[in-house]
Formats: sequence, C-alpha cells, structure tokens
Amino acid sequence: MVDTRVSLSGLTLDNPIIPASGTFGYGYEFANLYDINILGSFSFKGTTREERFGNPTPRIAECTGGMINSVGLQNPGIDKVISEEMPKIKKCFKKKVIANISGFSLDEYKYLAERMNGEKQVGIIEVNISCPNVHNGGMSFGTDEKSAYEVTKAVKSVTDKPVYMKLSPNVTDIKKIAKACEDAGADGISLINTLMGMRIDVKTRKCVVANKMGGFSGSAIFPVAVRMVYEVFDTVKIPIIGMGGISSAKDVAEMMLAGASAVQIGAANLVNPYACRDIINDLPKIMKKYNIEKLSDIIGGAHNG
Amino acid sequence: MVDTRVSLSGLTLDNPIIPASGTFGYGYEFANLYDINILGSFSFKGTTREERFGNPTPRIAECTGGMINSVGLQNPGIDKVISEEMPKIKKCFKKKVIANISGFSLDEYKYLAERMNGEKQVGIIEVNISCPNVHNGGMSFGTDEKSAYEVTKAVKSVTDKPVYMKLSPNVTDIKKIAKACEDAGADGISLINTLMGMRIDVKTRKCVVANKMGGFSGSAIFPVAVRMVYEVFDTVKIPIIGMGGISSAKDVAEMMLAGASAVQIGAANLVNPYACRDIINDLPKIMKKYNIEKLSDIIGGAHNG
Amino acid sequence: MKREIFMIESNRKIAKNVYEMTLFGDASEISKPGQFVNIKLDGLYLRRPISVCDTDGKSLTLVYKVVGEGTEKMSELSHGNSLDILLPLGNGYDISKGENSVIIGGGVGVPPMYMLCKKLLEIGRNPVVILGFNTKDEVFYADKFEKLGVKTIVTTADGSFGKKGFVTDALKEIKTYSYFFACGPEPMLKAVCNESKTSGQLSFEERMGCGFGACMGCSCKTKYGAKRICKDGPVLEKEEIIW
Amino acid sequence: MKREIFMIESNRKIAKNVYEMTLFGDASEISKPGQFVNIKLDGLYLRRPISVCDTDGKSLTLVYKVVGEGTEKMSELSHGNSLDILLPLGNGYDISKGENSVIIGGGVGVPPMYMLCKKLLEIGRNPVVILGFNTKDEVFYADKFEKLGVKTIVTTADGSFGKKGFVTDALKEIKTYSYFFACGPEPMLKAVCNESKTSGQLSFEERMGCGFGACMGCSCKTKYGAKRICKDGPVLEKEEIIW
Ligand SMILES: Cc1cc2nc3c(=O)[nH]c(=O)nc-3n(C[C@H](O)[C@H](O)[C@H](O)COP(=O)(O)OP(=O)(O)OC[C@H]3O[C@@H](n4cnc5c(N)ncnc54)[C@H](O)[C@@H]3O)c2cc1C
Ligand SMILES: Cc1cc2nc3c(=O)[nH]c(=O)nc-3n(C[C@H](O)[C@H](O)[C@H](O)COP(=O)(O)OP(=O)(O)OC[C@H]3O[C@@H](n4cnc5c(N)ncnc54)[C@H](O)[C@@H]3O)c2cc1C
Ligand SMILES: Cc1cc2nc3c(=O)[nH]c(=O)nc-3n(C[C@H](O)[C@H](O)[C@H](O)COP(=O)(O)O)c2cc1C
Ligand SMILES: Cc1cc2nc3c(=O)[nH]c(=O)nc-3n(C[C@H](O)[C@H](O)[C@H](O)COP(=O)(O)O)c2cc1C
Ligand code: FES
Ligand code: FES
Repeated sequence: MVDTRVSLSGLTLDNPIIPASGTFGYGYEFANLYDINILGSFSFKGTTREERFGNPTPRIAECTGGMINSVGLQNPGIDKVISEEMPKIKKCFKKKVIANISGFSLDEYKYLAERMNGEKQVGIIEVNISCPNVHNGGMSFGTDEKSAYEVTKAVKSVTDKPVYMKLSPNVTDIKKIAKACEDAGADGISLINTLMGMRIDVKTRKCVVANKMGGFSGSAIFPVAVRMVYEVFDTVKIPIIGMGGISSAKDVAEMMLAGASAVQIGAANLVNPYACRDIINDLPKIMKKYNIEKLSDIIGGAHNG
Repeated sequence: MVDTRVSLSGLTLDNPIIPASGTFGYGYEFANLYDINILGSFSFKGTTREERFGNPTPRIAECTGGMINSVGLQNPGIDKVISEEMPKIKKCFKKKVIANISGFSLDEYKYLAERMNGEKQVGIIEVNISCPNVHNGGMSFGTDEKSAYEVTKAVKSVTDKPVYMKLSPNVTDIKKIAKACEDAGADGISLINTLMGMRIDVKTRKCVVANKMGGFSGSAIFPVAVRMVYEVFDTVKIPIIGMGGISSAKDVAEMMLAGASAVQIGAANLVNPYACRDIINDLPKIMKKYNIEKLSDIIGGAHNG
Repeated sequence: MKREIFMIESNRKIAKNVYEMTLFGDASEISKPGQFVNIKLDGLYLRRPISVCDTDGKSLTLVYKVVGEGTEKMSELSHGNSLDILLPLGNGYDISKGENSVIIGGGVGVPPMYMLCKKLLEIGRNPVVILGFNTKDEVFYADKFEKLGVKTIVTTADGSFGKKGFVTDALKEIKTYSYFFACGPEPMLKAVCNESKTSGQLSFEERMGCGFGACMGCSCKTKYGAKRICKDGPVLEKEEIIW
Repeated sequence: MKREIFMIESNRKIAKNVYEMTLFGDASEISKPGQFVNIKLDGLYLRRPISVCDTDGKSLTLVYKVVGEGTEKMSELSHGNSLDILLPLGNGYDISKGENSVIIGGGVGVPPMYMLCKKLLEIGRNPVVILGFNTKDEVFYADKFEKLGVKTIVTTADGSFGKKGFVTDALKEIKTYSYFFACGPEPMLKAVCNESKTSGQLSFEERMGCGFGACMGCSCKTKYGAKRICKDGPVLEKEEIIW
C-alpha cells in the first residue's frame, strides 16, 4: 500500500488533492457525481463581506490549453456562506475545508477571518490577495510586499486557524511577497492564482470578456506555476499548496517535486468534473511507476543537487 | 487587393510579419525553405559583445501549447556577427533587418548599439532587456523602471536608428516599464519576451533544462501577450511590435487589435518552419473574412468602446 | 449528469453552415426538452454547449451551426468517430405550463424546439410553430415540424422562403395562444417578450466555463436574484427576466 | 529539408516497448544513414526526432522506443493514419571513411545502423556489427542484420541473449578493425571511445527545439567550436568530441 498522506500545518490530509477555490462551488454540485470525501480537502468559492454578483457577462474565454475567467468573486456574502452554505457542505463533506476569503480593505480581511475562525469545519483560512478580477482590491494586496505583510498580520491577529496566503503570479518577484507573508506569521502559501490574460474576438473587434481582462488558468500556465512554487520553496520554510494547470497525477508529482506539500486543482474540474477523482485514483499508479513509497517524501525533491 | 502594409518609425513593411529573435537564426536556414523576402522584416539572434556558448544542455523542454528554452544568448559576438553573418544575411534578404542586442552593462548595450548603427541593413535596433536566461544581466534591466530608462537613454545617445525596447512579461506592471522607455526616447516597444517557466522530469526528479528555469513561449502564452500589448497601447504613443504565441493569421489580427503595429513570430517557426510564409499567405484570406481592407486600420481596434 | 462517450452515427449538412449530427450512447437521463449537452473536442480546452434536438434515450440528435473553431471541428467528424459528452445539463422547458402555446425558434434556436414540440404533442397539446431564419439557404427542419402534424410558419428576413419578416410578425397574426416557448438570439427573445402579452419560457445562451453550475461563469441577474444559465437555466420565465 | 505528410503503412511491436513503423511518402531527399526525421504529433508542441532506420526513397522505416508521451502516442497510431514529418535532418554518417569498420549500436541506437550497414555493403564494404541490449526482451533487428550477410554479434547486459556483457566487451575481441560507427546512449559512446584506438563517428542525442538549426537549443561544445547536434550533427567524429 502506497502512502498518499500529506500534512499542512498540523492538518493531515489523506492525499494532497484539493479542488481550488472558485472551481468547485461549495462542493455539492460534485457530490452528486462522486463521493467527494475521497478528496484531501477542498477550498470553497472566495467569500467577501457583502454579497457580490461579480462582473458583467461574458465572463469566460477559451485559450490554447486554458481559459480566462472574470467572474469577479460572485458569492452570497459571509453571512449566507456561514448560515446557508456551510451547513450544506457539512452534509456532503466530512473533512476539514479550506475557507477562501477576499477583501477590499484590511478591515474586511480581518472581519472575514474572524468570522471563519468560528467555523469548526474550517481547517485552513486561505487569504486571496491575488484576485485579478476585482478593482481596488484583491490583487493589489498581493503585488506589493508591504500590503501582503499587513494583510497577513491583520488576519493572523484574529484567528488561531492556520492562515495560508494565496499569491498572485503577476509580480516581478514572487519570492519577496512570499517572504513578507512568512515574516508576518503566515502558516503557509497557496500559489498560483491566475495570470492576467486577454482574448479579443476578431469578428466583433471587442474583448471577449466584458471586463476586458481576466484570470488565465489551466494546463497552459503549469510551467509558470511550477517555476514559482520552486522559487518560493527556496525562500520560505512554511508549507506551500501548489496550483496552476494541474490536470493529472503526474502533474501533481511534478508540482510536489518543485516544493508543494499539497496541490489544488482548478480549471481541470470544469472541463472534466471527475478530474480530482481521476487524479486520486491515478496517484498510486504513478507512485508505483516512479518508485515513490511515501508521497510526502518527494516534496521539494527537485531541489536536491 | 488588400493592403497588408504597416509602418514602424518611418520604416514601411510589406506586411507585419517578423520572425522573432532567436527563432530564425540569421535567416539563411529558412532561405533554403522559401524566399524569405516575403517577410516584413526579421529580427536576428540576440547579439552580445563577446562570443557566447550559452547555457549547458539540455536547454529545451516541452510544455502544453509551448516550450521552454534556456539557450542563453548563444551567438558569435558582435565582431563576427558584423563581419560574417551580416554579409550572409545580405545575400538572402534584401530588406531591412532588426538587430537584436543584449548586454550585461549599460556600456555593453551602448557599444553594441553603436556598432549596429554603422550597419546599413539594420532598420531597427531591438534592445533586449528581458532575457530570462542570463544571470546578472538582460532581464534585470527590464524588470525595473529606472534601469529600463537608463538603457534606453544610453542606446539612444549613440544611434540614429529607431530603437525598440524589448520588454519582459515577468513584471508586476508592464505599463510603468514601457512608459519609462518612452520617456527616455524609445522609438517603439517590442513585447513580450518569454515568461519564466520550469519543468521537472518526474522520472529523474530533476529540472528538465540544465539551467533549471527557462523562457516559456508558444501558443500557451498568447493571452498574456495580448493583455500586455493592450495595456501598453493604452500607456504609450510609440508603436508596439507584439509577440508571444502567435501562430496564425487570425492571431496576428488579434494582436494588432490589441495594439500592435507589427508582430513577431517566435516558437511557431521552430515547429513549423513555414509558419511565417503560411501566415503571410493567409493574411489576405482572413482580411477578407473579417472585412479588413487596410490591415493597419485595425491597430488598437479593440480599444474603441 | 454523467460523462459519456457517444459514437457518431452520421453528420450531415442540412443548411448553410448548419449540420445535423446523430450519435449513439446513453442519453437516458435527458428528461426535458431544452436541456443541453457539453462536448469535449480535441485541441480545445472548454467544452461546447449544444442543445438536445431529439433523443430516444439511446441516441442523440444535435443540430449546430459552424461559427468558430469548435463547431468547425465538429463539422469535420464523421461516422465512427466518438465524442466525450457531459449530459444532461440545464433545467429545460417546463411543459406542464401553457395549454395553447406557440413555439418560436430562431436560427440555431430551432433545434431544441423540435424535442419540445414532440413532448408537447405527447401530452396532448397542439402547439403552433414559428421558425425564423435570415434567408432561404439557412432554413432547416421546417419539413420535420410539418411531419409532426403541427402548424408550422416559417419566416425569413428577406422573404426568400415562407413569410417575409421576423418571427414577431408571424406571432402578431396568431390570435388565440396563451403561452409561448422561445429560443433564439437575444434580440429575438426580447422582441418576442415585447410583442407577446402572454407568459412564456425563453432559453438563453451564455459563454460557459463548466456548464454544470460550478464556476459562476454564466451568471445573469433575474428578478429573483442571480441565476446560472447553465444550471438554473438556460430556460427562464418571461416574468423573471431583467433585459 | 522539406515538410511532408507520410501515410502509415504499419506499426508493430518488435521488442519490449520498441515499435517499428513503416510509412509512405517522399523520402527521396534522405541521402545519408544517420540522418533523422522530426515528427509532429497531435497535442504535443515540439516535434519528436527519430532516426531513419531504412528508406527506399518512397518509404520510410522508423524504429522507436516508448519512453514518454510522444512515443506513446506514436505507438497508438496505425495503418491509414498520417504524420506530418520534417526531413531529412542532420549530417548523417560519412561512409567514405574507414575500410574495415565495426558498427556499434546500443538499444534505440540500433535503428540508424541498419541503413548504415546497407549503405556500407552497397559500396563494397563488409562491416562487423555489434548490437547491445540490456536483456533478451529488448533485442530487435539481430536477424535483419544477419540477413544482410554481415557478421552480427549481440550482447546483453544480463546474458539472456547472445554474448553476456557490453558492446565494448565484444569490441575488445575484434582485432582487425580500423574504424567504427556508433550510436547509442552517451555512456556507451564514451566507453566505445575509451576502448577503441581507432577513429570513428558517433551519433548523439540532445533535446531539440527545431531540429533544423534555427534555435541553438541543441548545441554542444566540440574541439572545433560549438556545434548544433541537429544540423552539424548528430554524427560527430571521435576526435572532435569533448566528453
Ligand atoms: C445552452 C446552450 C445551448 C446551445 N445550443 C446550440 C445548438 O443547439 N446549436 C448551435 O448551433 N449552437 C448552440 N449553442 C451555441 C454554441 O454553444 C456555440 O455556437 C458554440 O459554443 C461556438 O463554439 P465555437 O468553438 O465554434 O466558436 P468560438 O467563437 O470559437 O468559441 C469560443 C468560445 O466561446 C463560446 N461561445 C461562442 N459562441 C457562443 C454562444 N453563442 N453561446 C455560448 N457560448 C459561445 C464557445 O463555447 C467557446 O468557449 C448553444 C449555447 C448554449 C449556451
Ligand atoms: C537525432 C536523434 C535521433 C533519434 N533517433 C531515435 C530512434 O531512432 N529511435 C528512438 O526510439 N529514439 C530516438 N531518439 C530519441 C527520441 O527522440 C526520444 O526518445 C523521444 O523524443 C522521446 O519523446 P517522448 O515524448 O516519448 O518523451 P518525453 O520525455 O515525454 O519527451 C519530452 C521532450 O524531451 C525530448 N526528449 C526526450 N528524450 C529524448 C532523447 N533521448 N533525445 C532527444 N530528445 C528527447 C522529446 O523530444 C520532447 O521534446 C532520437 C533522438 C535524436 C536527438
Ligand atoms: C472560474 C474560476 C473562479 C475562480 N475563483 C477564485 C476565487 O474565488 N478565489 C481564489 O482564490 N481563486 C479563484 N480562482 C483561481 C483558482 O483557485 C486557481 O488559483 C487558478 O485557477 C489556477 O489553477 P488552475 O490552473 O488549476 O485553474 C478561480 C479560478 C477559476 C478558473
Ligand atoms: C529558442 C528561442 C531563443 C530566443 N532567443 C532570443 C534572443 O536571442 N533575443 C530575444 O530578444 N528574444 C529571444 N527569444 C524570445 C522570442 O524572440 C520571443 O520574444 C518569445 O519567444 C515570444 O514569442 P513566441 O511565443 O512566438 O515564441 C527566444 C525565444 C526562443 C523560443
Ligand atoms: S458555466 Fe460554470 S456555472 Fe455556468
Ligand atoms: S534543435 Fe534547434 S538548432 Fe538544433
């Protein structure tokens, strides 16, 4: 029997597979397709203080090997997430979940973390300082060391749950941002969020998504994600949840070799709703193929030599 | 008859198609395949002061929709480029070429520009401040506004040929870098160079390219390139040569709608050596399909409304 | 919803740029007209949503127009090729509503109306059908509706086939209906809502990420809050729509 | 060099993970053994370089080992499928050199040696052939070389077929040769150079961007300066190699 367990800040996961925020809703669409309790955990849709409809449609564009989304954090707001969604999650998922939060001010981040701190099923608070789809918020916190430091401090001051800072790849030096988060007390780093991308419809001569730009994700961004996880692993001591373009068990191994303790699967869930189940099923096979007994042994393995 | 002409700082090209530096050698490998005089122009391999072998091999990795290279500016050095390669170019290409230069110091950039200034066939000097494949040089000039400004000033002071600054996409704010170049007197902007990427071989648990990271290019990066060209078009008044993942005539139109006055084709030449010829042949077809009479009319067309 | 491999039985051109594809595979979960399927195509990242035009549980008929890369690829497939399909998706039309209904289909909004019409006939209704196209070359399925034995009015914008004008021109002349079902381009749907005084159900299109409710890519605002076109739609009731 | 669509005639397994593919198409430009072709495969970005194993100008035989995604895809193709191929690439072996030669092929370094052997025979030479494999299951083409009428020695590392040991063990026992041609994994090539006192030509592998000299992806340092394995190689002379 191969051992696929990994641990994140004291939380042991049966396997490193975690659906990524925004691509798995609150889990129950997928619970109709397979028993989602096979997952390591899952990160639910980004939560904000107020209810948000998000950006105007169209919000989706096709790209070679990926897609652009400009959903813009559509969610019912923290009150309803806690009163309506969390109880529904509880019914279909027995393990700890990752609460992804997004704010437009330090105060909002703090408020959200405080509220999530009271939720028993929340195992990790994932702080999205990297959403490219909302103006005056989100990403700007993640593109500047000082703000990244401040958000981390603020969130850490109000929760005793592990705090993972989710970083934007749209920066000159990801190492500096990650280090600032670690210095401010972050328990881990999630990366990468989407790359900023754009498609233009040659027929209409207009941007495909109404918001013009959006977040580019899917297989196409995998090499950028692997590179950033590798760089951050060299820079910080806290665990990394790696993501960006993962769509197979082999990709999972590659991301872990770069330095990820666990991984998230995003866009792949949208084109293959069984993606996470398929990957979990394939993990033992590729472990056998590549002589991996304990999956956690390979974390950062590409840094040796 | 459709009109495919575009102009760059006073230089009129028969069409906007320019093979990108590093993917077309000095042209003569391709001149055996088709008459390269159909091209708008071409940008030859990055030239440095000294001869360079470049990075150790392996230097190439496969990616979904693209590739990583870590060639590291292999070239025979400016003396031989001028004494041996330029005469050979002259034999197979009758139009102006773009001289791509790369330095490790302000002085080196200046020296190279001065030397290229004496070459009659050089129509544009393209200053690569974005090579991700050489340490202590190249890219660091392109990730910082101040250095970008300084290199531009230095180069401009020694040449009367149009100077195009080639920018790195691995930055938080491409607009600021482009603006700094414009402020320093750049005649145009070339973008994007490659994204920093990495692949790891799961079997050997080592990075695929010997240099660990490399430059990621090809179709996969197209949405990032379109976005950056769009942003820079909003920011500067000087012309933009757009590149990054272009592989079809439709991609050319999309890049021009984003704001490019001309385009470069890189990795596509490597997998289809006839890529530029095929695109040039297809241009009139797609112009007809999308009701474009004069190709230059669509430059920046996606910015209206 | 399930993911199923379908085998293509046939794929033929039935009008200008319009193809009819028939496939074999388990389509038994399709319960309502107006539901759709989401098709994976080689070399493309996102699936392509296409309405169910007809099904007997073991086979599937799709009718699609070539408008871009994906539908172009579909048109190149033939007997023996297989397709990876997610189905069934969407809410579909609620046929329990509206006794004397008019079915209005415009362009590639026509295909789902064929299954809708069959289902209405099955429960004893007798709808009137209006099909709108731009021009003669683009007309398809008029004969198939007629064979179902329903009154079928075809309009073309240029008058080259059937009645000259828009579906709303035809709708004006029908006096006795009390409900409508519509599918077509958004301007047509809006015109129908403006023209008709009755209630009705309309099917919408939106660019989709997943097609099954997970990504919030396809949301629209309705009078009852945000709805996902893929999951809470594509069929919405006239009364809830915010134009 | 040209780009040509080849039709697959057959594709069969000939040893453990090793396949032989025959194709039809214009291969008339191939002029030397040791040249290679570069194959485009659906869904992969870069082409895959494979040595020419045999050709009569109108057809092509390739022998390849499944080691990753690309060769896996190749193994799934069959009669009637077509492949987009660039050819011919590389310098190839110079057969004018070396009268009494030994041909040494290791693993998937064996295929180009087949065409080399035929060409040497055509110009009246009579080479000795050494083929090295790890184990019996991996042995291929030993019979084909024998049918050419040349002395063929097979070695396997574990002794399960032919002579036990490495190609260098077999080479040691050949007293009279004055030149060698080698292709195989780099450690084998190095061992051959160390073992043999004669001159020779060796074919190298490197990860390639283009395969035709444009990208500098495949450079190596030689005593006469940087060379591109794809264009100035893959065959290098023993004397110029820097190990
Ligand atoms: C619920 C639903 C049912 C549909 N039923 C049919 C049908 O029965 N017959 C038919 O011909 N068409 C139908 N369409 C439209 C069809 O999905 C698009 O024409 C098709 O996706 C275009 O793909 P493409 O690759 O050819 O075009 P491209 O423009 O290359 O596609 C690029 C992207 O945009 C999306 N897209 C483009 N046009 C549309 C559109 N109109 N609606 C939604 N997404 C779009 C594509 O799915 C893809 O993600 C339906 C759409 C929806 C949402
Ligand atoms: C000049 C030349 C001739 C060759 N002739 C043969 C032959 O006749 N038979 C045969 O079985 N193999 C041959 N090879 C090796 C063959 O090219 C690789 O095994 C093949 O490219 C692996 O592709 P993959 O997608 O299966 O592996 P992957 O590992 O998935 O490939 C990933 C990338 O690495 C490259 N790559 C991986 N291994 C090699 C390698 N050993 N050499 C060069 N590139 C590699 C691939 O081309 C691709 O770009 C030759 C290589 C060269 C350079
Ligand atoms: C439709 C969609 C919605 C997303 N919403 C969120 C979100 O609410 N919060 C967040 O932190 N990341 C969000 N993301 C980013 C993903 O969680 C993930 O970081 C990114 O997509 C890269 O992974 P992938 O390439 O596997 O998709 C979203 C991504 C997609 C595609
Ligand atoms: C093999 C290779 C070598 C390159 N060498 C150079 C170079 O010497 N100078 C330079 O400015 N850009 C160089 N580039 C970058 C390209 O010119 C181009 O900016 C980049 O590849 C993006 O375009 P593409 O996606 O079409 O390849 C190189 C790219 C590749 C793939
Ligand atoms: S397309 Fe994903 S929720 Fe509708
Ligand atoms: S692979 Fe491009 S030069 Fe050799």
